[in-house]
Amino acid sequence: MLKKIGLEKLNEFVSALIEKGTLFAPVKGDAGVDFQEIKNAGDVTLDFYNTLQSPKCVFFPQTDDMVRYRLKKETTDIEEISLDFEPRIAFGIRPCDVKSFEIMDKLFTRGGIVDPYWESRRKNTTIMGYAFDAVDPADFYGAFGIHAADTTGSDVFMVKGEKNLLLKAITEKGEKLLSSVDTLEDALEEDRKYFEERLKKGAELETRTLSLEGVAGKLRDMFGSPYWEKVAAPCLNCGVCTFVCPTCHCFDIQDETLFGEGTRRKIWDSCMFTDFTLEASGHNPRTQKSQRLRQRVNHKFSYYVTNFEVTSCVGCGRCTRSCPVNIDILTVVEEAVESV
Amino acid sequence: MKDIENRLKQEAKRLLESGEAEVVLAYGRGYDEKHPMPYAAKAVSDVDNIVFDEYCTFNMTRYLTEYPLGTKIAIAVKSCDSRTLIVLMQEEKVKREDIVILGIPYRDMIDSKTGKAIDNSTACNLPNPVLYDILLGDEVTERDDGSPYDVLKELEEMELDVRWEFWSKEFSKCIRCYACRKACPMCYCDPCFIDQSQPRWADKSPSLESNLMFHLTRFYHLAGRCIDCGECSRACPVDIPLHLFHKKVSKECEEMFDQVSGMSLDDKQVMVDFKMEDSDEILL
Amino acid sequence: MSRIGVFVCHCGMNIAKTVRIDDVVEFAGELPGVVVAEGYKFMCSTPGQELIQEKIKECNLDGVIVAACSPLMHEKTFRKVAEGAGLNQYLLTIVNIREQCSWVIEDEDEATSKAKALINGAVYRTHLLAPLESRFIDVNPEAMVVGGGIAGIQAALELAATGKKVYLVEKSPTIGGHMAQFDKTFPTLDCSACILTPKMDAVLQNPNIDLMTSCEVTEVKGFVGNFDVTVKQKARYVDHDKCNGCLSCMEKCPGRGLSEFDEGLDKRKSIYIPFPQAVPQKPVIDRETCIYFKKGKCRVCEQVCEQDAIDFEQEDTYRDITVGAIIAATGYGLMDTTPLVQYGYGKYPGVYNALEVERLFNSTGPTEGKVVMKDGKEPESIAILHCIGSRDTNYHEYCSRVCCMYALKFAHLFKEKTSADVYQLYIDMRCFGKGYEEFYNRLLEENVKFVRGKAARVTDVTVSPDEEGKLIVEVEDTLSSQFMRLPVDMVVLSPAMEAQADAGEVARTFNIGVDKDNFFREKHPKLDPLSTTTDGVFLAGACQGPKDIPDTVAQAIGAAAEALTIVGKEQLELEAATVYVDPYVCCGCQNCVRVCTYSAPSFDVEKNVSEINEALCKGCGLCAASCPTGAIIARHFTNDQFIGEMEGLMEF
Amino acid sequence: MHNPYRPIPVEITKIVTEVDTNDIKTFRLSFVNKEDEKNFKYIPGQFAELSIFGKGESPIGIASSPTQPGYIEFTVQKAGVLTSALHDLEEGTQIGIRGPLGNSWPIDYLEGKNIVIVGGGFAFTTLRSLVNYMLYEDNRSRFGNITVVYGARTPGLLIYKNELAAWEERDDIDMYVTVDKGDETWAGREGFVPTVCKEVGPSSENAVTVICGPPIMIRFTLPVFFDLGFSKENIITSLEMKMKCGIGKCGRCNVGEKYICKDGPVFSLAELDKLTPEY
Amino acid sequence: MEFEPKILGIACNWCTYTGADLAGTTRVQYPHNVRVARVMCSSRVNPAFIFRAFQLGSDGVLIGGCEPGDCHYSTGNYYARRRLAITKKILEFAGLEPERFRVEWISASDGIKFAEVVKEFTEEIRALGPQTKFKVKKDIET
Repeated sequence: MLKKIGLEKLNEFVSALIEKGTLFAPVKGDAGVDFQEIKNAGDVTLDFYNTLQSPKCVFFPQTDDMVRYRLKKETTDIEEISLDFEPRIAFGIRPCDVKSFEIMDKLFTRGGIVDPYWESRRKNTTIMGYAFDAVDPADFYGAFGIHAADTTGSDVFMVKGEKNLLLKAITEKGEKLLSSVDTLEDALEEDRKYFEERLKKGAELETRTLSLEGVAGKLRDMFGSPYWEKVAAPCLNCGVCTFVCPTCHCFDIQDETLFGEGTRRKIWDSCMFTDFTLEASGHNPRTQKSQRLRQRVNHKFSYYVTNFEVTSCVGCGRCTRSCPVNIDILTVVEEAVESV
Repeated sequence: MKDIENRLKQEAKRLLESGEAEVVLAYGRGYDEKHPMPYAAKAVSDVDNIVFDEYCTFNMTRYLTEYPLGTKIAIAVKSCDSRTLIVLMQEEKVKREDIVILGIPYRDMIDSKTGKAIDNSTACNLPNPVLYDILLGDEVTERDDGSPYDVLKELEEMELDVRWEFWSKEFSKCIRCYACRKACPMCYCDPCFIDQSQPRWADKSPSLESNLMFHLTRFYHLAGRCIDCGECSRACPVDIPLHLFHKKVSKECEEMFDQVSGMSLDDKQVMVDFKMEDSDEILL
Repeated sequence: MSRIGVFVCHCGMNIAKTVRIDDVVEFAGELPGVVVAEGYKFMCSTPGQELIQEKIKECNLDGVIVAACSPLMHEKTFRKVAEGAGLNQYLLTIVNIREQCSWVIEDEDEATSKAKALINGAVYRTHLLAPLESRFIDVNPEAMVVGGGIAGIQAALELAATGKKVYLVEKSPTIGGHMAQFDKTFPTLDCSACILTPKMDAVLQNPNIDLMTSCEVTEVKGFVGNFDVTVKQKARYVDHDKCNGCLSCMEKCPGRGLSEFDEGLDKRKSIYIPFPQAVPQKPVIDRETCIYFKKGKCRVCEQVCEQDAIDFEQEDTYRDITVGAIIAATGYGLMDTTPLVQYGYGKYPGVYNALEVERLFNSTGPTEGKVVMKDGKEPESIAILHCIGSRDTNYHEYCSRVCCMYALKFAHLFKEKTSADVYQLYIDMRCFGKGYEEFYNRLLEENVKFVRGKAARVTDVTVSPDEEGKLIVEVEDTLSSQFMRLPVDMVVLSPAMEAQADAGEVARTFNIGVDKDNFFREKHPKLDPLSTTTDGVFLAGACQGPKDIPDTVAQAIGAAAEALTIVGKEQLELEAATVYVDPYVCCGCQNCVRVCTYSAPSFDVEKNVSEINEALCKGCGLCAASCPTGAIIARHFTNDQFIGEMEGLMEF
Repeated sequence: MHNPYRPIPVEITKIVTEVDTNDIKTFRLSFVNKEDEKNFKYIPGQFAELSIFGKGESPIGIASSPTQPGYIEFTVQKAGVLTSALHDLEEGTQIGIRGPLGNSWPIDYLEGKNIVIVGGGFAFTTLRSLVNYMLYEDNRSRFGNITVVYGARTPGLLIYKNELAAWEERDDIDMYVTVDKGDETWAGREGFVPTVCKEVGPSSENAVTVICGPPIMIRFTLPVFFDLGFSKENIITSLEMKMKCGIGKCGRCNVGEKYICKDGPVFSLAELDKLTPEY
Repeated sequence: MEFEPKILGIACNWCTYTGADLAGTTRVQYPHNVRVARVMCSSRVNPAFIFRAFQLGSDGVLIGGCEPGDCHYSTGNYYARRRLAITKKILEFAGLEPERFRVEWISASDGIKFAEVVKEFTEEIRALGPQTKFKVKKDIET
């Protein structure tokens, strides 16, 4: 099913989507474009190359409340946050980000215990992928076989033309969504042609790349290498890279209380922070920034591969672009592998 | 600029060869031309990797405190960076005799993220380093483009509530990645107060209030120490203009205590010092 | 602490009249962790105290809150109560619902709700309290007095009288100080030497006093109870162990130097005792003027000394002494009036300063007690100028306190010894001491001319024949608004008493503070005038500020008593609520080291962390607030406890 | 949907202060809902997250044995925020528990073998679980000889004193309880755990040793067992690591490919050798 | 209901707290709105305490210390003066009414001044209305 809507009617369409469920879409802010829950259709933008932060917040918000509690003298009143989330729509997701959801699924929903917060939101969400037609020097999604107009994993895939936004239902879920919105028109043959062309063009766009062959093993082998100290030297040990990353998933659980009332919440954490592995005894197995940088790289390019047979990176380039000192994870991995 | 790069390499080579320095903190190549990186040359063979261009904005003094006291370090500094050195020396985090200061008399730096020039609205932008052993070029003599506090005018003139709107919007954006504090050469505390659990000064989850607690306290900790290099704002992924707040605090310190941070090795940090004749009016 | 008892005092009707006790008790009983809440008429009474103790035991309390009067009133009482019931005294919190509530708020609702908020704050805080243990250190029973003037002499004698060993350290070759230079003392006019010399002798004779002349303290380490003091014994070139004080060396010595004791008005030998009654009666060689030292030849003294006591090879030696307490009695310096060119000191031979005049009056002085000028003539007219460099914002803002009185004394002595006209040029007469006003009144009748006005200038430029050969003192008499020119033969300046020139350095050695005039700073100007911010270091005499002899002596006795409170004990209890450093959290910024008045924190460069010498810590918490990471934990006032308390205070 | 983050309500039914320094207590917990008890099936060596709202959670090894129905026990040392709060609680208070979590002592592997248990100080808790499990009458025959070497710095720091005494009475277990330094009340053995292990000298023949204790004790004990001929496969220990979620999601206890909370905490030395050295 | 300000007072043990006691013993009446926490010295006050107090919902924060020169610990209040001054500037630049934060030197003998300051400050805060800018918005409204 291929539908279309005139760009001038985008607001109308977005309004219709808001009716269908909680809508997450790109919004332009001071520092760039980012995903937000949309209240006003007019906030949504499709004029962006990449978002600052990844759309992982749709399923895994930075702060995820689990239980609210009120401490009483003898007892504690507890109110669990319901897992029955409203249907959600993730709008304008880059193909590489779509891929990240699948990667994260492996951790959160496989291997025994399921994380219900991720799983429930994931089940309830319709993903509307969005094609791109340019490449940033920091990007390297090509290394993972993803391209700028890859429809894999999307429920609906969108291509923006000069006048229209074209929408193709990829899955049943997508079809259901598109057919329920009556502001859409059926696409014409020329639209279909344009759509296909764009997919093709997307596939032809070249990013930086890297052969993943043997990377996991090599990284594992060079665990003790002095390379890590060298490559981590400029690292500031801030957490930007992990926070903007679509596949970083480390979190903390905190009880935040005020005046006897509080919330137990999952909060994003970062393996780049000193206190991440600090134990109550004062012992810290990772005191050096080289150890922490190594952990981040290895977790993505080695350990994850061992456990889930997929690299936990989609080459979106966010960490590289956001890094205050321009550390580029691709270069780090490349040079690591070369150094073996 | 190429001259500076060449002289930087030349001096780095000389210092490493002679053993006057064990490390040269300068700039190196990044993943593309517009994105150089901080670089620590430790051997003569590393010197070739050194670059200098208008994107080498990093305040390399940030890395000084990572080396054990007594390490002989040569460091490339631009104007504000040299002021950082002075503060670090005042605070005895580095010793003057351990540092060879390679001053860079150049200031047309460009923020590679925004493509905008770094000027007195984003940094202190003195033309020349305040303290150096070797100046890699001629002193910059031209241009005097006003006070680094000029940029505050608009904020200062805002109605209180409007200013609150401004800052509350800015601080709401913070994702607590701590790039600001980690990029800051003065924020060498490890752990930071915000990481403490007893007490937990602010919730770990970002919110306007917890972010406010973090940032305001950090502004206070930097009072009289911030040297206006602007690294915090450049590091911030969500573009909070933290440097403006720092500038304001510096301005107030200057007005109240008549001292500009990082200008003289003889100064004491204003917040760990006092004068009996400080006026009570500063409290009004 | 999770088993908290809250005890609410009625204080008769003092609290109960506006704070609804039952309400408050009920409220407290509902708070988390509170297992018992009770009201009682007088918590501080014996039955009240017993009630608390019973409940502590019965309910196994691990925290107690007493809501009653100000903690400044009864905190100690209730701490004892807690301790008596086996609960650590620091697990007690006092809530002040009397001075803070019932006595200042009329409205019952308001007073009651504030009482509740305060109690809630205390409950939050008490949850986070930790037991603290008092610690003790052994005390060295010996004491040191630095400075051998009247203050030091008196303090040393007092301490020695209690049986304590005292080291009396004096930098010059004799004790006696300025007082030994004086002729008479006001207002009673008794002879200074007559009252001082016996004391000096008593020092020498006292077996408990180790007299160390020509000595200086160079370093003080350690802390109250155990100061490690390094004293430099300056080379005297005379072995005092061998010298028997025959002074034949002095007779034969061809060298001459200016007598310090006579304020340079006379000469002394190069091997000398400063004055005839000096203690000890053993000479020293003044290296500067000694002919042997200057020219390499002479050694006459060596030849005449039968005791073989002369030792030209002698060097400075150092001695380490441990004492429990130190009294600083380093005295004052007289302001150099040369820079005040308008008064012509140093320019006109007829201008004298006060100490020089003291020597003129003295029978052992350069003129053997005759008031004659440098030209040998007796002055016919004398002007005594008050407030030279004191009460003068250009020099010293403070009043030098003693000048009015000695000026009166001088006037009296001039009148007694000469027939000169004597003028007093004063701003205000400050005669506040016992018998002082009476002395002033007596002088008013001795035909002394009082001119209320500060002398503007002393000059020898004459304008009329009667001024010829005289010094002219220009002054405006502010009572008559008349400008006067007083032709006199002699001008006596009353320069300000100043802090010793090396006071700043000495203060640093002893780690005590100085005020803006460089006098040593007392701990509290009213309530702790003899202590300093360094525990165990006390002040006596003019090193703390201008002072006359009676005040100095009184202070010296007081300082001795203060010192005795330390060296009189075997052990000292240290402040329990001190700070400590969590080394895992310390970032090595050294802010604590920089701010502490008491030098309690020090920095360990190796470990890159600060450490606290808890014996020096007073628990003010300044460093804790200066610590950016929160590594400094102020016991009993931790960040955690304070933030908790704030949360409780603000909850309702 | 099952929510693994949801704490199950339990009540503290008994608190025993184990040591004379008062900072180690054993908490006996009973499930508030019988249903939960049925679902809480654990094996010695597993742990659970104890939860107090407002204070957070803390992973603690289970000290009781599944052969002791009706309750579960945790021995907790006062250290952080949660454990301090727990120490302040009284019998009758309700708290939460999440688990059982992690792998366990490899019961199947241990079956039919001689077992040497070596414990030091407070780290004896999950070993106690294992001992009680093996001593349980239906289970005892599944295992060979059981030797226990347990030591603490002082007599006052030995935990489970009554139980130790009861085990001493039995003839189907060899007990060697030791202290580094005794006091006037102490009539037992003195000496460090590694020394005692050497003295006891258990045969490595068909034997597995299970070791838990402070790092220093482990460091000196391992060579003793190597000398006795124990292979790395037959030396088993339990790791501690900063854990948060307990279910292998939050990334904190990640060591190489493994999550200590999910793939551990129990590892043989042979398995540890394969881990990246980051624990 | 009329707005009743909730004000946090922090008083140093030696001067201001004693001064407040004196206000009590002489029965000077003043508003109930200031809730005083005692510290040993005004220099113990970490500016982060002030930020936190406003987060906790204080409508105003009043700090009392010894007169300069009278500090029991000799120099504590000189440090406090600088720190609290900069704290106030930070609050103001962030957009909080600087009037909500006040530092006063109140000696132990100045019960009257304590009462006057509390009175004046309470009225000022009352006029400013509730402080909502820094106050933590709670998840559950009770």
